[in-house]
Amino acid sequence: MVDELKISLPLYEGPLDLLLDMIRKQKIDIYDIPIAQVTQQYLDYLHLMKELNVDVASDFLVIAAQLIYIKSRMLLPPDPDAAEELEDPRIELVRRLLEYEKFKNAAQMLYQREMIENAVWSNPGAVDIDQAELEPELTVGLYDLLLAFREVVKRSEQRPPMEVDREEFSVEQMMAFLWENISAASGEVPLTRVLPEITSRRRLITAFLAILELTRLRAIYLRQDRPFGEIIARANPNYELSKSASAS
Amino acid sequence: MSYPNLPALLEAIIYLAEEPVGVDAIRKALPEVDRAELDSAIQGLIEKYAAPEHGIEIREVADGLRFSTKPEHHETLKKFLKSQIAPTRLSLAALETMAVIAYRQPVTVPEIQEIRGVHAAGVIKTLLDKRFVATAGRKEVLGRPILYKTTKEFLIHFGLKDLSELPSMEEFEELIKTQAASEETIETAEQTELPLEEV
Amino acid sequence: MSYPNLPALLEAIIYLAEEPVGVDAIRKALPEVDRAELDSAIQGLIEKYAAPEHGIEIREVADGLRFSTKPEHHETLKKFLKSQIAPTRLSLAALETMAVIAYRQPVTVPEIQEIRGVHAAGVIKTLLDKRFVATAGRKEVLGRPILYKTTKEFLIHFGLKDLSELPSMEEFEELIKTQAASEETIETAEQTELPLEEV
Repeated sequence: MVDELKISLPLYEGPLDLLLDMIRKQKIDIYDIPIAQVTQQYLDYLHLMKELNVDVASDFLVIAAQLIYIKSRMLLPPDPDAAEELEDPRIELVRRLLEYEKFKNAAQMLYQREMIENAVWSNPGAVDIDQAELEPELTVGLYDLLLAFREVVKRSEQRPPMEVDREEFSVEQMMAFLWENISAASGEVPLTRVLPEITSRRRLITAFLAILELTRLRAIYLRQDRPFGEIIARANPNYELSKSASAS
Repeated sequence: MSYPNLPALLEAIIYLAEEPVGVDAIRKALPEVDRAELDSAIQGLIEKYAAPEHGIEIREVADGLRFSTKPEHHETLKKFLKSQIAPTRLSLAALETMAVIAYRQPVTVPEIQEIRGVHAAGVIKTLLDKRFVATAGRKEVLGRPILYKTTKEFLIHFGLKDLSELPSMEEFEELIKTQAASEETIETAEQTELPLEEV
Repeated sequence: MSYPNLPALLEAIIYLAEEPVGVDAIRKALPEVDRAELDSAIQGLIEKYAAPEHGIEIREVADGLRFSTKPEHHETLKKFLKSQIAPTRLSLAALETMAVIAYRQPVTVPEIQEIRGVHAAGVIKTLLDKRFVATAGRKEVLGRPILYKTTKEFLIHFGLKDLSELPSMEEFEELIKTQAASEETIETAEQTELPLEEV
């Protein structure tokens, strides 16, 4: 049932907007609202909307219920036992309406400012200094962080699950494999010569991690003579892999 | 190093900056320039461009300075816009929500809904996407709802120098009272008809 | 219609055009302006901006006129532009990595790469340099990779009191869900004009 009540009326931003418009249009004194009359008109309007097949949002029904409640309270004879004067049941609604009206006016003020801003232009193509050296970056806030995380999670969910071949090398095995090959070369050897055939992303990562770990343990030394050049590996002859590898 | 032609340099800086340039940023870039001298040079530039023989002006927006075209040339200039980017215009719902956030910040979605009488958290998303609002921590009440505040982009979009440039809420209260008093104003302003009469 | 202040209008046109504006295009847009008058107004503008008190000038490039900063200010302007890149700015890669660390901390580089699907060891260094992340020991798995967590600077920059103030994905989905309804409102509202009252 809730599903049917979702779209707000096109003309009004909400029940308060509708109510306020009725009151202002009929020049009703907002501090003395003829609640029976206004309630009837409000309900008529909702009824009309239903006939026009416009879904009435639940927000409108909430205010309708409140109007009916106020009306019923006002019909009750004052309780003689109650402490002197009861608060006017309309007061809370009036307060809300007046508060809302202020923001409605503020919204209109923003609208006018927006119109003025839309009539001027700034910075069409001002920058003509070489911007290549200036890294394009974003000024970020928390919302950007959240969006970025959402994007990353979405991406990782969309990626076909990595084919995990359980027969693949573990990092440990890869370390042993590489160590064996590099030290067998006795001297310098291009890294590409000692790497196993990279058949999968996982193997690439495994190899990458294994090389990093071997370097960290000072089991091997790496050298690269120029950017993107061949990486040369050399084994540390004083190193015994089995010792520290088993530590982890 | 000193700048023999400070106004010229300032003009270039303001012209070049992608976002409104704060005076602080200018000061930092030109540390050797006397503060008073800088301020008066900036003031002089603003006044110079305000004169009618200029079609562009320097405006103070979001605590910064920026060049923009003067509104009076709007119609002719429209023809020169290569890519007629539709100007961003917010819906009434978004404007109302924007107003509540601007005046009540930091404010939570439930508080906004209470004032507007409408459940419409989605509008917040629109404002977040347009970068007109940002989160501002959480309110320490039940459910710890997220607080929202306005951003620099809000100031830029609505051409405000800073938040204090917003008219006060009391002014709107006054406005409502005057409107209620003079019925003619209301009637001329009214454009939408309540379809009640047709029932 | 004539243009009482032709130079001002020309100035705005040249400023506004995204690409250099040809004199022909201007002529076409202002057919009622005498050709000689237009040419002399343009010439006058160019000369005016050529004077040393201006830091920007109107240049005649291949196919038209355009404003640009004068070369003599370029060194200072470059310095200024560089100083403008706030330390709080992040590249998209850095932002994503930052997000993964914030939401999954403590987390290792292999884990970050696994979820991002991209290798990004260099990005971690950027974040370390900006003090947004710090190391948090090692994970006791093979290779004992370093764990990363967010710092106090991270909280400050993103306006958080503590990590519990990070908005959750669920809260966010809530905003998106409700947007579908509100977007319809935006479209309808775009067509209806706000009754403008004298504010």
